[in-house]
Amino acid sequence: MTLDILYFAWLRERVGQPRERIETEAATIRDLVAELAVRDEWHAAAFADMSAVRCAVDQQLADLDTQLAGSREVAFFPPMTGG
Amino acid sequence: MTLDILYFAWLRERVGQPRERIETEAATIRDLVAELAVRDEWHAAAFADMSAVRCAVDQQLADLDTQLAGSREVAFFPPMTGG
Amino acid sequence: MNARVQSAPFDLAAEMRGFGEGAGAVVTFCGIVRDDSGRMTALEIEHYPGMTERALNDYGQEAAGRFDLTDWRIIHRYGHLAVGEQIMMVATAARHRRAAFDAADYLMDWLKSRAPFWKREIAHDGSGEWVEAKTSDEEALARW
Amino acid sequence: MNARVQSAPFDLAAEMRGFGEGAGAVVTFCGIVRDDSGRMTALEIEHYPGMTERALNDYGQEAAGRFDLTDWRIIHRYGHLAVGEQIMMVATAARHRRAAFDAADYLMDWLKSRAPFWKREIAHDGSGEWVEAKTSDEEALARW
Repeated sequence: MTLDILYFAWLRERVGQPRERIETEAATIRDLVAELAVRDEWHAAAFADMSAVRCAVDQQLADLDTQLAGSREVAFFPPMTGG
Repeated sequence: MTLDILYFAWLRERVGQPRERIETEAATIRDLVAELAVRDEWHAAAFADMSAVRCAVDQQLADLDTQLAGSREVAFFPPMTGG
Repeated sequence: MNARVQSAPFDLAAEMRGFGEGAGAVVTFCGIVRDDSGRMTALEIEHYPGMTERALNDYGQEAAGRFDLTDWRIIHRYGHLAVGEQIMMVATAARHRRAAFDAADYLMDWLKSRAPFWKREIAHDGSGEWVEAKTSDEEALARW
Repeated sequence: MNARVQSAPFDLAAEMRGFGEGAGAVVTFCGIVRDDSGRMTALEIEHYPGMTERALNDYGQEAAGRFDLTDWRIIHRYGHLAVGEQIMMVATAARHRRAAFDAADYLMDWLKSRAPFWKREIAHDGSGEWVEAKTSDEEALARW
């Protein structure tokens, strides 16, 4: 499947780009992170500490076990600091 | 001593006047209430249930044991309903 | 940093202009005459001239110290207020959100039970009935 | 009954005009950029276009149901905001005071930890540092 991957805040800075389009067969976010983390050193740095990473699937907050089937957009970002 | 006695809300209605000036030797609010309550049937009705009466001495909230020495104004009223 | 007691309407929007500059958090509360029973057309609010404004200023200053407020304002009306009219407002400014929220909440609890106002509900036929103080308001005050 | 995400300033006073008509209680919260460290000149706020406005609307509607609100509004800014500028506001209207207070407090807890915004503090020398999420904000959310 084709997925748009979005990065925000310091994850965007570590990866070095705000978004990328990838082909993947990952079943869950956890699988997807495992794939992305080994792409290069920048991705590795972004995903080094998953306790500091939050994610959304198709613009809804999700967790590592969320299934990706049928999804189009996955975003990774630090804990939010709104308000 | 000379005291101005003020009444508000339904206490004012029961007594039939918003204020009166009296001469008294009452030491506390409790003594003063005992004096006022026997003045006439209107005062008696106003002070019939002291659990529903609040008071202030010289515009500061007070209670039945508050001393009156040196005071000039005592107000009686129902529990407040501000806000 | 002041309290006002007045019969005239106030403009919440105008009161908020410039309020709390330099703070991190501003909270406002505004109370509006509401007809819960379906029989009411207005409130008549009696107060204790002389005592009221001073009591509100005392409560405001107390809250300012307790919650480290950078600014506060209390306005409370009296007289004849039709359903839909604004009765009163409280505004608090502080460095942090929690303090601004708590101070506004605290001031409202004080005003409900310790500010010398008495409300009478005026019905469609012109008759009036004094509003009784609520036990829940007294309990709310005991939280602090 | 709506949420807006914008870079432009908003006018709290103008937003409050006509808000909450028919309610008994209106609460507003306004957050302002504050320099706690003495080194900061501005915040830069990044957000997730597409997700942000929908998330805020979802939280607002959830709060409206939970607290029986008669009206609510959320405005949150993004981009470069100098110290002293307003960041965001929440307004809630309900029949009763407790519901209006609680709903505003609840929405703030959601916005702090669940709205897709990320803040960077810009120092006098132009350097920037991401603001870390606070454990206390996460704990505040667990109250509800």
